[in-house]
Formats: sequence, structure tokens, C-alpha cells
Amino acid sequence: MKLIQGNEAVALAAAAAGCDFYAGYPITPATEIMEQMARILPPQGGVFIQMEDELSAAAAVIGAAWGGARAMTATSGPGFSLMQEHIGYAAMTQTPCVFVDSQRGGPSTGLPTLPAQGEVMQSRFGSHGDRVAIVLTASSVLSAYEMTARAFDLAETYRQPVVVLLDAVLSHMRENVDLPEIQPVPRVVPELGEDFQPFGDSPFVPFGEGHRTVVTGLAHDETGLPKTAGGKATERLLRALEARLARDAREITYYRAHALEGAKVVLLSYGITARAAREAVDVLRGEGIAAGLLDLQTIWPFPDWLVQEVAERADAILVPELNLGQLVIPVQAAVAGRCRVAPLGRADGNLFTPEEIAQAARALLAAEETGGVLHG
Amino acid sequence: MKLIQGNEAVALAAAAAGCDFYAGYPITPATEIMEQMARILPPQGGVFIQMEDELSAAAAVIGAAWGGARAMTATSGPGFSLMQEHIGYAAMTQTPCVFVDSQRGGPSTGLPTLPAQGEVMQSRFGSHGDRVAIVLTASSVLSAYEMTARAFDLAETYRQPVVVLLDAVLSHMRENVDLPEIQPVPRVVPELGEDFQPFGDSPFVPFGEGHRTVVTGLAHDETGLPKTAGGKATERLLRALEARLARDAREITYYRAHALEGAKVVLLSYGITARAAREAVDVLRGEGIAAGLLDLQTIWPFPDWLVQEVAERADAILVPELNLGQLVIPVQAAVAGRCRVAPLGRADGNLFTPEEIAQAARALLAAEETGGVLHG
Amino acid sequence: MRSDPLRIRLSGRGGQGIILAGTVLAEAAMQDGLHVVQTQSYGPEARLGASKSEVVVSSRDIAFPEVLMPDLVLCFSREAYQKFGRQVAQGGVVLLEETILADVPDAQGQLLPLRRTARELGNELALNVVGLGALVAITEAVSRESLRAALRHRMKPEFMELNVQALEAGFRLGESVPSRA
Amino acid sequence: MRSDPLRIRLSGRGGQGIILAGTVLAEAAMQDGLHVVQTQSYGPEARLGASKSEVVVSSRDIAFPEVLMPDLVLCFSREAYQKFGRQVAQGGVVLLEETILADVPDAQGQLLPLRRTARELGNELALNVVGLGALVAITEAVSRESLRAALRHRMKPEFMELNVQALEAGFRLGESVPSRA
Amino acid sequence: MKEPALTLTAGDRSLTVQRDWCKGCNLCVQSCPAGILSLDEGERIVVEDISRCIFCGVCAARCPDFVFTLAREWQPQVAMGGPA
Amino acid sequence: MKEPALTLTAGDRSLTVQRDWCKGCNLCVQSCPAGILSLDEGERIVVEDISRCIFCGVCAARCPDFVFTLAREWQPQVAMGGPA
Amino acid sequence: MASVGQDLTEYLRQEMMPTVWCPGCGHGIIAQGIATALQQIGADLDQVVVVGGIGCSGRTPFYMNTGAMHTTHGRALAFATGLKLARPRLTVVVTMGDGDALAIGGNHFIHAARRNIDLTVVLYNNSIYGMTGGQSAPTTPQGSRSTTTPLGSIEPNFDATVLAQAAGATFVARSTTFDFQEMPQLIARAIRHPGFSVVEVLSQCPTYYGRLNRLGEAPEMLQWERDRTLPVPDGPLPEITREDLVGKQPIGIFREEIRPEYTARYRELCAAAGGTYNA
Amino acid sequence: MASVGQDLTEYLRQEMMPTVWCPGCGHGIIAQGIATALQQIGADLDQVVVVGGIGCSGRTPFYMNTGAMHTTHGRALAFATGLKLARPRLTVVVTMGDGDALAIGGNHFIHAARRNIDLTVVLYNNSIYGMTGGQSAPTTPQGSRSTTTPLGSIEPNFDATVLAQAAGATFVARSTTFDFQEMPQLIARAIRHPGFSVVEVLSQCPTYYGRLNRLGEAPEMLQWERDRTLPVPDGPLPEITREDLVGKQPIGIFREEIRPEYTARYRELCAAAGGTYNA
Ligand SMILES: Cc1ncc(C[n+]2csc(CCOP(=O)(O)OP(=O)(O)O)c2C)c(N)n1
Ligand SMILES: Cc1ncc(C[n+]2csc(CCOP(=O)(O)OP(=O)(O)O)c2C)c(N)n1
Ligand code: SF4
Ligand code: SF4
Ligand code: SF4
Ligand code: SF4
Repeated sequence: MKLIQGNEAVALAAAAAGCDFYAGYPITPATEIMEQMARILPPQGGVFIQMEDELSAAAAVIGAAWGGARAMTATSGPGFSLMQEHIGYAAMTQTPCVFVDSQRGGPSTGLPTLPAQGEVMQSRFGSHGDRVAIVLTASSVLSAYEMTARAFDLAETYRQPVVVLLDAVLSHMRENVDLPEIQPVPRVVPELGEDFQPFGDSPFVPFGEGHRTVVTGLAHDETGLPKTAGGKATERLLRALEARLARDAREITYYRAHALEGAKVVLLSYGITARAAREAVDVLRGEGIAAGLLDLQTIWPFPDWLVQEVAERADAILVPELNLGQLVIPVQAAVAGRCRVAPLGRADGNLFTPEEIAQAARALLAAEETGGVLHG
Repeated sequence: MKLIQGNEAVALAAAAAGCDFYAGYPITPATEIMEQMARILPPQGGVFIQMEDELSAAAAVIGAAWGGARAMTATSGPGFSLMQEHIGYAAMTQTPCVFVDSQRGGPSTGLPTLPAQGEVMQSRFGSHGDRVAIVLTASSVLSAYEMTARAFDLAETYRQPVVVLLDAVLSHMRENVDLPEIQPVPRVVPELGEDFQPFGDSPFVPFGEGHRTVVTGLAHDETGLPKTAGGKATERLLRALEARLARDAREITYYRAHALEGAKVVLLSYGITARAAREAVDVLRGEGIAAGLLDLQTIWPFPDWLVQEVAERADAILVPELNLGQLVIPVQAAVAGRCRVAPLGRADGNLFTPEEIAQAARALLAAEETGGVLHG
Repeated sequence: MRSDPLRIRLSGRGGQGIILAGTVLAEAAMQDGLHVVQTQSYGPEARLGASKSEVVVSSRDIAFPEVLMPDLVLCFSREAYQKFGRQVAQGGVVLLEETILADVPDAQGQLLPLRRTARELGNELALNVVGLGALVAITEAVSRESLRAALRHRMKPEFMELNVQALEAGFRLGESVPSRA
Repeated sequence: MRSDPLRIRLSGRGGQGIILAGTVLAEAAMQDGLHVVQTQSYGPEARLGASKSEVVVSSRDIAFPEVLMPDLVLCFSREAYQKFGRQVAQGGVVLLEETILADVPDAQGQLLPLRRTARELGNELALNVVGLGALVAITEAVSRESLRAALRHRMKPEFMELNVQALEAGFRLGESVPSRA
Repeated sequence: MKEPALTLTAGDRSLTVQRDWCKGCNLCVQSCPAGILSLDEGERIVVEDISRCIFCGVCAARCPDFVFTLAREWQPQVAMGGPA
Repeated sequence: MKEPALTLTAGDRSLTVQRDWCKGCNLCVQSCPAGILSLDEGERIVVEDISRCIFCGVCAARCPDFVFTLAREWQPQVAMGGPA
Repeated sequence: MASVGQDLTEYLRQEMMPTVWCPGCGHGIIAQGIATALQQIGADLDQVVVVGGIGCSGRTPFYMNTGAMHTTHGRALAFATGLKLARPRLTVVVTMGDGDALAIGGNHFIHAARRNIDLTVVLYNNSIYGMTGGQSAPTTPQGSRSTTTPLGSIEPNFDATVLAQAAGATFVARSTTFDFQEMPQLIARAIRHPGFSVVEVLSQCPTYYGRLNRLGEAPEMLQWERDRTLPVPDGPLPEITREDLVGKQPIGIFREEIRPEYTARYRELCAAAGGTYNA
Repeated sequence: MASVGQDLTEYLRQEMMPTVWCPGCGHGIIAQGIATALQQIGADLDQVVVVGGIGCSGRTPFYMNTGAMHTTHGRALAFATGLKLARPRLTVVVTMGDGDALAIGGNHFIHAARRNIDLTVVLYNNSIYGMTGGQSAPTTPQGSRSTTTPLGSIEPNFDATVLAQAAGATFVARSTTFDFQEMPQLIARAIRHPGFSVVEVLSQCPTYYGRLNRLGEAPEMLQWERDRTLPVPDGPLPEITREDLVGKQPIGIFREEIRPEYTARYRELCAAAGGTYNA
């Protein structure tokens, strides 16, 4: 049992998951992840480097991955915006690596020390072009630990950049936890025959290990060469990844259900907000209202199937989140009228209190019953 | 009547709308906008500057706006990613300015000379934190001209950065057009009394005109000072803008309807893709199928109300777009089960042909009739 | 017009002035009072790669801007022929620079000595204008008058004389073709 | 525990060691075998701004991590009292550094000579530890043994002696308070 | 929220002290050549004896928090790069 | 898609020419000290008379497109910074 | 004439006081230096804009009773470039931290210098990142501690004045917060200089740099500043001086040179094109 | 021993030929120079990675039969820094255009130089942006034409070698595509240099720079390169030479100096912390 901070949990989990390269640039409220890595890595012979900015931090992470490292960086809103071009590059080049974003109040410099959930859509759509994204959230110190470790696994398995979203409260929050054991996914060194193709389904082979790979952000095919391959190859690779993730949806969709059984009003939430929502559920249940919580830890790929399952059985879904209404959009899209869906957003740097959420849930149910309209 | 290119139309429209400052960085397929401005501005005494990168181009545009200029920049995917932090800053500081993004095949370096519509969601959610976004699209040289001019108007009216989305085909395409007259929105110089508050509903007052404004990306209130104002003030300002745009929704939602009357299958499209969709509608109508087109030119704020009106009367909506499925998400969210919605995406650098779209519409209708399931 | 809409594809290698030729053709169509859209496509190579320029001309508003099956094809180089030259609508016309045959013996279309003609005028760069002239003489895609005017409008003054000569040479070349397509 | 969950808010100015104090308290609660969450909040100022550190202790899993209405309040500075000090749950305990009264004459709570006690030990920086000791002596939020252990775990060795003394002084200070809250 | 400033005078000269901006850093205290500055219990600046003030302005120049203002044109009384 | 390269020999020396990579820039033509290079109709390089080749390697060094390869160890025959 | 200690009330934005800076932070002394410089040159405050980056130093604009622009981390010079070009009559002073100007903002720094645009950079160099809590900066001396170099930094540091000169700045100087008389004068001279000017001011961050490197509190740090610097005569550093410097940083003006300024050149360009710039 | 003209087949990625470069583009000559340098030093091609930015120059990695990384515009050095640190045994050569390295990538350039990390930059300087069609670059000489400076550029240009030295690079040289013998040798020497090395190679872009500035086709441009440069003896430029240079750019090695290299310093840091770097 240990009392540790969210940011510390991320650093410890990364190290346990085999992370041996960290490149970063300081920013509140993510800085302690970096500061921890600066202490953890050198004694292990791992690399820690403070880069000149977030553009280069992300680039160095990708370069290091191609040097064979398990590499990560951590940042917050403004830095996350600057990393978008390179997250897209990592996706395009099938580079396993991990990006942590501790969300603070935005937009712009905003409220550097206060929590938000403003990067839910940016983590999926923030990079130009279009791609497939894997994004996890955490709501407790323990889940920050677990999700960081999972991020390294998913990065390795799907050869993609994986994003973990925290927030200013979680980053700095301390909880007592028993840290679970972590086994890093082993790296399989494949046969490097004449016809080895470094992209597509292939295992990841870094530079210097026998194959003179060509890595490019240009459209390319499984060989990596942009020569003849046009966009069709890129689209094929993207769709294949999308399909693979869809096939594995049940394994990679991490979530926690609380009192979901028989719930008529479902709170669909994630990250730090899910904690208030959990307390709200208990309050509502105490009042005899059949409330339940779906706490999504995997938000991208968005688990339509799971939300649809829930929507089939519920009368209404309320989506509390610390933004102007982001994840509620794919929720509404997935629900497609199966039940009512209402957003509950705030962007003032404060957490929702359990009572605020309970109140909104009551109002939603009331509107439901009277057939009234609730702004949504 | 003139034969001009899409990029040229943007430059001409900007100049006609009073643009007197351009800062940019070259990138295919947007470069000609910059090259045109390099010729147009100096003879008019306006400022043209090539900056060191897109980060600084966006920053210079915002700085120039505060110097009193009507300022713009143009870029494409990779540069648009780099501009995100500053677009958020412009939003937070209520700075009127215009960003043009000519979309090319992505992600990453992708297909620099080929068209895409990969930045539809990024143009709304690409910046960290959350904000309100105004984004226009264009599907012809004439509409590139019109929408650019509108962008300057909206930027001025709402004191916000406005984004115009083009694509590689439109940027380089030539059409013969009669350029309409443009009247730049005049700038009203307000009373600068003791209690003048430079933010919120106030008209925009640049530096050097009597008020020593404090401009910051930190959370602030109507005075601009971050001192006591917390996130509540920021959220209040954001929600006020959101409300104002919602109130003006019917004026600022530019769209074109084609054969929408009585349409059972509606193609909801935008930008270059809407042209193929229009031809597809004619093909389908020719076959006796009641097809129609809603070509959205204002995509953000997303016109839920308009889509809902259409959904009420249609059996199915098909959303062809050159990405993996972006605008279809808010469409599905808005429709909320009122009718079927299906995506039709491609991300290989090619345009949809009219026949491909018609084919998908037929399949959608068939699935509809037999109750079959269409992937979507 | 041969058909409405009329779809024309010009192709060649980067540096051969394909896009400019398309623009001139589009401008001529505009002067003929028609709707016109001109699009272009090229690779990362600034020079030498295969590039194409397409023009759609119609008496009505043009929706889809690209050309799927051209009615008229004019092709200046081997790489362009290999990439773009083999698609043509039924009843369409294909005009090829004659030297393509050396590299692609099974090339299908009317062979024209475009490069040779340009060289005889003293500048091989006039190739594109010769081609335009021939195309218009053979197909009457636009009026000769409009084409002459468009050429004057779009070309740099220093090359004007050369280009006017090249256009007229192109017209003659087109006229000399036995069976007018 | 006085209540389950028990909600504690420590506040003061940046530099007074509020967050460290919260961490030590949380660690002590952990050693008592309880669930604990500690959160913190501070402004842009590295020093001097009002900051707070909150600890929730419970025998069960803790959902909402922040403190809305604290059961126990310990406040070290004027700015902190003005910003955070006036909220307290019914029946809650408020402990204030005595000098706050000079600036805020209507301050409500048990005044304690925390700073004076620390200064007497030779280092005003021990203020936070004195406060912790007093808090625990008065409210029994955590066990003294756990608090001593937590302190040893979290403090830099070079300040250990000072801090142990400060803690014991805090305990005595708390014991000396007439009506134990 | 600015508290009223304290104005201390000696003859035709005066020193204005915005005490509530003071953060107690000691820079002025250690650099005052007359040694008339100190911090109070609450770590706020105190001018002990304005009559001994030589109006050199070093306190103002050294204070990072704009606490002191000399009311009349200041003439440097100390050597360049004077007491720190 | 690489076409087979042309290998031209003179005695124990040989010059390999990958003609399909040639872009007709003229750099080699203008720098060949023996003057045996020219471009054909299709703007592709032609070695007119290999027997006059002095195997100086300048063509290879000047060609931006890797068209020429000298098969044996090359000894510079031209002064440093030779013909351009 | 020195004017330290004069009434700066009208130069300071009273409602923003007290500052967010820590007790004894050198940044307040530099801010005072800027206000004093503005007073010395008799600036029309309605026509002055102070543009800051993000960092403790970047907060300066809030405290100046001028136009104020608090921008994004590292990009202040890019904003300022746009602002100055759009309204060349403005006096634009740019306040940046060492991390702000030289880490994330290094590119804008060298490009603004290259253009020789009439902006004045006051570079607050406290050898560390203050705002985010003491991480190393490109100015952190090799061997120094920060929270990201707990064992001492292994990176050589930039000399901002050397870099500025190499990039093309036409006025380049260094001072310290110890030098309360010269520093405002240098800033005033830099503002008057028609071209890109840089005044690097060595500043103390007692909270992080001082604490992590055991340099004591603010008063001791001022002494430390004095001890590690050496005033040198104006002009390019002669080699001999470099020898004398061993372990010390020179302070003074290293370059002051008139070259065509950017907005002036732009004016000529417009004129050549038949336009009137900023009519 | 010079080895120009030798068989480079195994150094070139045959399946990517012909290159995308225009007829007569100098970039192919530089690429050949890199291949020749790798041959000269007898590099194990499995342990070489050529990292390129975006631009015509950035395409070089595709043509080298080594590991190849074609990154993003301006950031090649940041990718290369991560790569080198993760696997210090690799030989990493970074190819960047002048816009790539000095406009958008200027910051990474000066920071990699500051760290003195063992990377070799080959800077393809064609005075313009080639890939995007002839816009001005920070290297475009004042007065020159580009599509964004139709009336001639009003901006002073960077000297990459001066900037690199000011930032801390320990090997700094310049050559041209005209100098086909020296250029590969300089690159070989730069690769062997244990530290951050920069070889700027002046290159011709006949398609844009040549055409817009009426400098003729490739053969004429090579002459123009010769005429605007002057070989100087190795070492720092003495003042006298600067005088001689008037209007010419010096070519040669301007700095070659051994200072602790970054990965070596990192190895020591790990050792001090009890770890073994890159075991
Ligand atoms: C894009 C971005 N990255 C990082 C940060 C976090 N950040 C704020 S200030 C700062 C550095 C502060 O150091 P410096 O510039 O030296 O100024 P000081 O605070 O020391 O005055 C950093 C890294 C940010 N706000 N934005
Ligand atoms: C972020 C970003 N901005 C802009 C571009 C467009 N772009 C591609 S290459 C290039 C400049 C090329 O010039 P240079 O670096 O000098 O190399 P050259 O092509 O001349 O070899 C630009 C601006 C891009 N790809 N990415
Ligand atoms: S220098 Fe200023 S802040 Fe510091 S103690 Fe003196 S008056 Fe207070
Ligand atoms: S140098 Fe090379 S590309 Fe140029 S003409 Fe000669 S062989 Fe052809
Ligand atoms: S952290 Fe350092 S630089 Fe920032 S205000 Fe405090 S002392 Fe000054
Ligand atoms: S555009 Fe210029 S730099 Fe690019 S390949 Fe062509 S000649 Fe070379």
C-alpha cells in the first residue's frame, strides 16, 4: 500500500511497463510526470531528455521508438495542441508510443492549475487528416497506473500512439493504492526475410536490427515506400487497423459499471467526473431512483456497441463532462434515438459536485415523464 | 466574367473584404493564396509577411489584428495542426481574424496534392480546451469567394477567428465566375468611457486607439483582467457567444438545397463532395428516386435545427465526405433516430464520383425497405 | 460542342505547360459563353512527372468538376500516356505526340508531330500551344477566335509572337489530319 | 474517526507547507488502515497566494475526491482564511493560527499560537507540523503513532529532529486547548 | 483592493509606502544605507525612523514589488552599483 | 521498373549507364572533358564514342541522377574543382 | 540622468498589484526597470504595448499601464511582429523568460533578430523555469540543479547575447537586477534603438534556482549576481576581455549598430509597388 | 583519397529511382556526396539512418540504401535526437533544406547544436523553397526574387554556419555542388566528427531559384556557384579574409573542435546514478 500522486502513478506505471525513454517539456499540471522520470530513468540506464518544446518532445519520442525504445511524453493542453502534428505522424508510421495529456482549464492558457476535460475530441480529431485513435481516461490514482500500463500494451499491440487523458485534479491527487504487477508485452523479433514488409500487420522492427526500413508520413503501403502506393494503400492500412480494433472491441474497451443493472437513468461519464457521478448514483439510488453509471475508460475507439446496449435498456442517458459537450456527441450518435440523451457540461475549472449531477438527472427524468423538453 | 482559381478567389475576396494583413508560411495546396497576397498587398500599402513557420504566422495574424488590421492566413493540414494553439488563443481573446485551410490527403504528410476533407472535426475541436467555432466550407470558386468574404464579416461581427475549409481540388480549380460586390463590415469606434470593457459584447478596439487593453489567454472577464475572474467568467463569455450564434443561427447558416422538396433520401454533404452529390441527385431523380441534397456551407456551429427539419421529412440521410466519417457524427447526433443516417467515407485522395454516391444512396434505400442493416 | 458537357483531358510531363494549356482552353470556352471548370493533378515532382489538366465545358452549370471519361484526349508524353492516355469515352478523340509511339508501340490514337512542329518554330516549349491548336482544329472544342484571345490574355508578352505562330501551326497541323475525328 | 467519511481542509499561503502537511496527514490515515484521498489547489503564485490541501478519510472507497464542506479546518494565513476558512460543516472544528485575528477581527474558530510555537522551536517553517500536531491532538483525525510514522517517511532527514519536536509541541498545544472540540 | 498607502515625510521630502504590496523579501531592509527598514511580525515592511532617511531611493530601486515611491526627483546618493 | 543498364567497355575499364534515370539536364554533357556525351531526341543521355572516354568520372560526379558508374577504382584525372 | 525611485504610479497598473511574483523575485525589479525606461524616454503610454510570453516573466504586461498582450509560451515575438507591422507607430516591448525566449521560442527570437524589426526584447534570465516550478532551461549553467536535472545539468547553455548577434540583432546588451541604475538605462537605449534590440537581464529566482542550488534568499542572490558578472566597455568583446572573464559573464552593450529596419524597408517596398504603407 | 565515380549501387535504394528531383537539381549531387561519404568511411549500412525533413532535400532518405526516416517539415533534428539517444551506436545523418532547417526548423537546429549531440546535418541550401514552388527562404539573399518576394526580398538572410557556431556546433563547414571532390570528403569528416556537425552545401534549384532570378539552367548555375564562393583555409575566419570575401561566401571548414558529446555525457550521468546507459 502506497500513498501516491496521479502523476507519480503514471511515471511508475510507465517504468513498470518497460518505458525506457522520456522526452518532454514542462507544463502544469503534467510536470511531475517528467520530474519523476528524470529521477527514475538514469539509474536504470534509460533516457530522459528535456527538449526545447513540445513539437520536438513528440518528435524525439517517435525517433526513440524507431531506435527501439518504449517511449513516452506527457503534457497538458497547450503542449498537446503542439503535439498534434506528430501524433498524426506516429499514427501514419505505425509507431508505438504513449502520450499523456493532463487536462487543465481551457481554451488557451486558461486555468493552468484547474481541471477540465476539454481534450476528449482533440485526442481523436486534433491531428489533420483522419486516422484511428486509441484514447484512455483515468479517474483515480490506481486507474492512472493501470491505464498508463495498458497504454504501453496497446501501443505495442496495435503499433499506434496511445493517449492517456488525466486532469489537473487527478494529476496532483494522492490516494493510497496497492500497485498491481505489470508485465510489459514482450517484443517479438520476426524473421527478416527478403520479403519482409515493415508495415501493416508486421511486428515492429526498429532501426539497426537488420531491416533498412523506410519510415515516412507520406502515403505508403506495407513496404513503407511511397513510390507507387497512393492514398488507396493508406486508406487500406487505416481501415485494417479500424477493423482490428473493432474486432477486439470487447477486450480493449475498458469501463466500469456501477449499479447499471436495471438503471433507468444512466450517467455516462469518464475520468475525474465519473467519481462525482458515482456518488450521484448512490444519492439517487438512495432516493429510490434507478440510476446507474457507465464509466468509460476507453473513449476512443468509441464503444458504440456498449452505449447502444445500455441505451436499449435505459430511459435516459446523462453525460456529465468538464467541457461544453464533447463525448455527448458520439453518445447521441450511437444512441440514435434509442433513449433520450442529455449533455451536462461545465468549463469553469471546477468539478461537478455529486449533487449537481444528481439534480440534472432528476430534471432529466422529470422532463422525460412530462414529455417536456430539456435543453440538450 | 473571369476565369479564376479557388485560391485566387480567396485572395481576391479577402482583399475586397478589407484584408490588409497577411502572414503565412507556404504549403501545398494553399500556397497560391499567399503568393497572390504577396502581389496584392504591397501596392495597396497592406502588409504581407512570410513568417518562419505556421505557429508564428498565426501569432502574427493575431498580433496584427490587435494592431488594427484585418488579418488572415492560409495553410493546409500540417500547418493547420500547428496553428491550433493560436486559433484557441484568438478565440479566447475575441480576436477577429480569418484562417483558411485547404485540405489535402492525410494524415501526416499524406498526399500533399490530393483533396480530402479530413479537418472537419479538427476545425471545431483541434485546439485544446473547449470553445465555440465558426467554420465555413466552399465547393466552387464562386463560393470560395463568397465564403471568404463572409468569414471576414463573421470574424468582425462575432470577434472570433473564422475558418474557411477548402480542399486541394478546389484550391487549384478554375471556373468562370462573376465576382459579386463585397462591402466590408465597417468598424464602429465606440465611446471609450471610464467604464469601457474591452471584452464580451464590446466592439473590437485595437491597441493605440485610446484604451490600454489587457489581452490574455488566461481566463478573464469582460475587463480582460485575469485577476479575480476565474473560470466562471470564461465560461460565461463562451456561453454568451454560443447563445448569440444560436440566436443568429438562421442568418449565419449558409447552405444550398437541391431538390430537397419531397426528398426521401437526402444527401448531406459539403465542400467539393457536394458537387458529386448534386450530380448524384440528378442521376437518382432521373431514375425516379426522390433524392435531394443539403450542401452545408456553415458546418460549425453545427446546424442541428436544419438537419432535424430535414430528418423529419426524409427516410434516410447519406453523408458522403472525404474522411473516415466526421460530420456524420454530429448529423447522427442531431437526427437522434428521426431517420436512418449512413456515412460514406473515403480517404484515399480521390473524389467520390457521382455514381459512387448514387450507388450508396440506392443501397441505403434498399436496406431501408427490406429492413436490412447497412454498415453505418 | 461535340457533346454537352464536353470533357477534355490534356496530359504530359511536368514542365510541358499542360496546366497552362488547360487554362487557355478553359478561358476560350468562357469567351464562347459557356460554363467551364478546369482542374489539374500532378505529383510531387515539379518537373518530369506525369501531370494532367482537365477541362469540362458545358452550356449549363457544372457539378462534378473532374473528368472520368474524357471525350477528347491530348497527350504529350510517354509517362502521361501510360498513366492517363488509355481512358476515353466512346466516340472520343485521342491525339498523341508522335514520339510516344517509339516508347509505347501499341499506343492508340491520332499521332501528331507536335514536338517537331514546335522545334521547327524554334522553341520546343511551344509544344503545348501547337497541341492546343491541333486539338481545336480537329475537334472544334472552342472557337478559334476565343482561343486566340485567350492565348493573348494568358501568355507572357515576350513569348507572344512565338505562341501565336505555334497556335496557327497547330491549327494547320490539325487541318492536315486526313480524317477529321 | 469523528465522521465517516471525514473531510479535512488545510489552508495557508504558498510556501507554508500546506500540501506537505496534507500529504503527511493522508499517509497517517493510510497507516491507520483507511481509504484516503488528498487533493490540492493553488494559484499561479509559487509563493504567498492562498493554497489549500484537502484530505478525505473513509473506511470505504472514496468517490468524490474534493471537500465541499469540511468537518475539520486548519488555517494558517489571512488570505487563506478569507478565501477558504469560513466554510465548515455543522459541528465541525475550525483551528486558526492566532495572528489571523489581527487582520480579520471577526474570524471564527479556535485560535492557536502555531507560528509562535514554531518560532520558539527555532524555525518558523515548522509551522505546518505544529499545526498538524494540534489538529490531531484536538480531533483525533488519525492516530498519533501513524502521524509520527508518516512524518518520518515524508520529511527530509536534515529537518527530522526539528519536525519531531514540532509535532510533539503541536500535540501539547492541542491538548492544552480548554474545550476539546 | 489596494489599501491606502502610507506617506512618510521629512522636510520637503517624502516616501510613500504601499505596505500591502510588500512580500517581506528583505531586499530593501538589507540595502537601506540608513538601516531604518525592518519587517514586522506579519513580514511586512516597517520604516522605523523616517527622520533618518537620506532619500537615496535604493529601497525603491531594490524592491521588486513597487512598495516605495520617492515623491521628488531623486538624486542618486550612492555609488553606482551601490549596496545590495 | 528499372531498365537494364548499358555497360560500355574500353579495355579493362567500363562505364555503366542507367539511361532511364537520365533527366536530360546537360550537366554531364557540358562537363565531359572528352566531349563524348550528348542528349538524344528524347532528352536522354548518349555516350557517343566510349573509345575516347578517359574514365575521369566527372560525368558520374556531376550527374545528379546516379546515371553513371565507373566499374574500377577511379583515379581523378582532372584538377580539383575541375570542369563544371 | 538616473531616475530610479521616481514616482512610477502612472506607469503601473495599480489594480493588478500585488504581483504574482514570489518574495524577492528579480522579475519585479526588471518590470520596474521597464517602467523607469518608459518614463525616461517620455513614452506616450497609449502608444506602448508590452507583449509577454508565458512564464513568471511573461506576466509583466499585466503590471504595465500600457497596452498589454500576454500571449502564448514562446511566441511573444511572433505576435509582436504582427502587431508592429500592422501599426508601426507603436512602441513594442517584449518581455520573455529565458525558457520562453530561448527554449520554445528560440526560433522566433532568431528570426525577429534576422529581420531587424524594431522591437525591444527584455529577456528575463533567471537560469531556470520559474512558473512551472524549477525545471532546467537552455540557460541553466552546466552542472546546475533543477527539478529535471536532479544530478546537475549535462547540457551546455546558450549565451543569448551571442545568439542574438549571430542572428542579426542590432542592439545587444546584458545587465542584471543588481545593476538597478544601468539596467533601466540600457532598456531605454534599447527602446530608442531603431531596430531589433535585446537586453538580457540576469534575474534571481530564489524560490527555485536559489533553493535548488543553495544560493540563499534574494539578498544573497543579488550578491551572487554581482560576483558572477563583469562590466565591460561597450562594443564587441575583444579577445583579451574574454580571457579576463573566466567564469564571469560580461555586462554592458555588446553591439549597437544601425542597419535598415524592417518596417522601414517594408515602407520602401510598398512605395516601389506604388502603395503607401500605413497611411 | 577521392573516390568520386565509384560504384555506389549498394548505397542507393535502386527501387526508388529515378528521383523526384528536377533535371539538373543539385540535390542529387549532394545525395551522391552522402553516399560517397558513407562509402569512404566504410559505414555498416544496417547501422546508418538518414533522417530527412520535408522538402525536395528531405526526400534524400528514400534514395539511400540505409535506414530512412522522412519526418515532418523542420523537425528532422528532433526526431534524430530521440533516435540517436535511444540507439547511440547508429550513425545518423540528417538532410534538411534551408527552409526546413532554418525557417520552421531553426529552433531544433540551434538546440541540437547546443547539445553537441553526435548527428551530422547536411544542409541543402538552394536559397529558396523548392518543394512548394519557389517561395523565399531565410537564406534567400536580400533583393532576390521568389514567388513571395516578387519585387525582391527585403529580408537579410541567415548565414547557417555563423548561426551553427553561435549555437554550439563543434564541426561547421560549407561546400557547394560544384565542388564534387571536397564536398563528400567534408561530409565524411563531419560524420566521423564526434559531436554535432553541420555541412552546408550550396545547391542549385534551376526550376525556381534559377528561373526566377534568371541564372540559367543547371550548368550555368554551377558556374554561378563557383563564382560566388571562395575557398578559405580551415579554422575561424580571420578578419582579413572577410575583407577579401566581399560578395563571396567562404567555403571550407570553419570550426572543428572536440567538446564532450551529448550521448557520452549522458552515459556519464547514468553511471553517476548507478545505471548503465544503452547496455
Ligand atoms: C506550449 C506550452 N508549453 C509549456 C507551457 C508551460 N510553461 C509555462 S511558463 C514555462 C516556462 C517558464 O520559464 P521561463 O520562460 O524561463 O520564465 P520564468 O517563469 O522563469 O520567468 C512553461 C514551460 C505552456 N504554458 N505552454
Ligand atoms: C508544417 C508544414 N508546413 C509547410 C509545409 C510545406 N512545405 C513542404 S517543403 C517546404 C519548404 C521546402 O523548402 P526547403 O526546406 O528549402 O527545401 P527544398 O525543397 O528547397 O529542398 C514547405 C514549406 C509542410 N509540409 N509542413
Ligand atoms: S523590498 Fe519590497 S517586498 Fe521586499 S521587504 Fe522591502 S518593501 Fe517588502
Ligand atoms: S547529368 Fe545525368 S541526368 Fe543530367 S543529362 Fe547527364 S546523365 Fe542525364
Ligand atoms: S518562481 Fe522564481 S521566477 Fe517565478 S515569481 Fe517565483 S522567484 Fe520569480
Ligand atoms: S524544385 Fe528545385 S530543389 Fe526541388 S527538385 Fe526541382 S530543382 Fe531541385
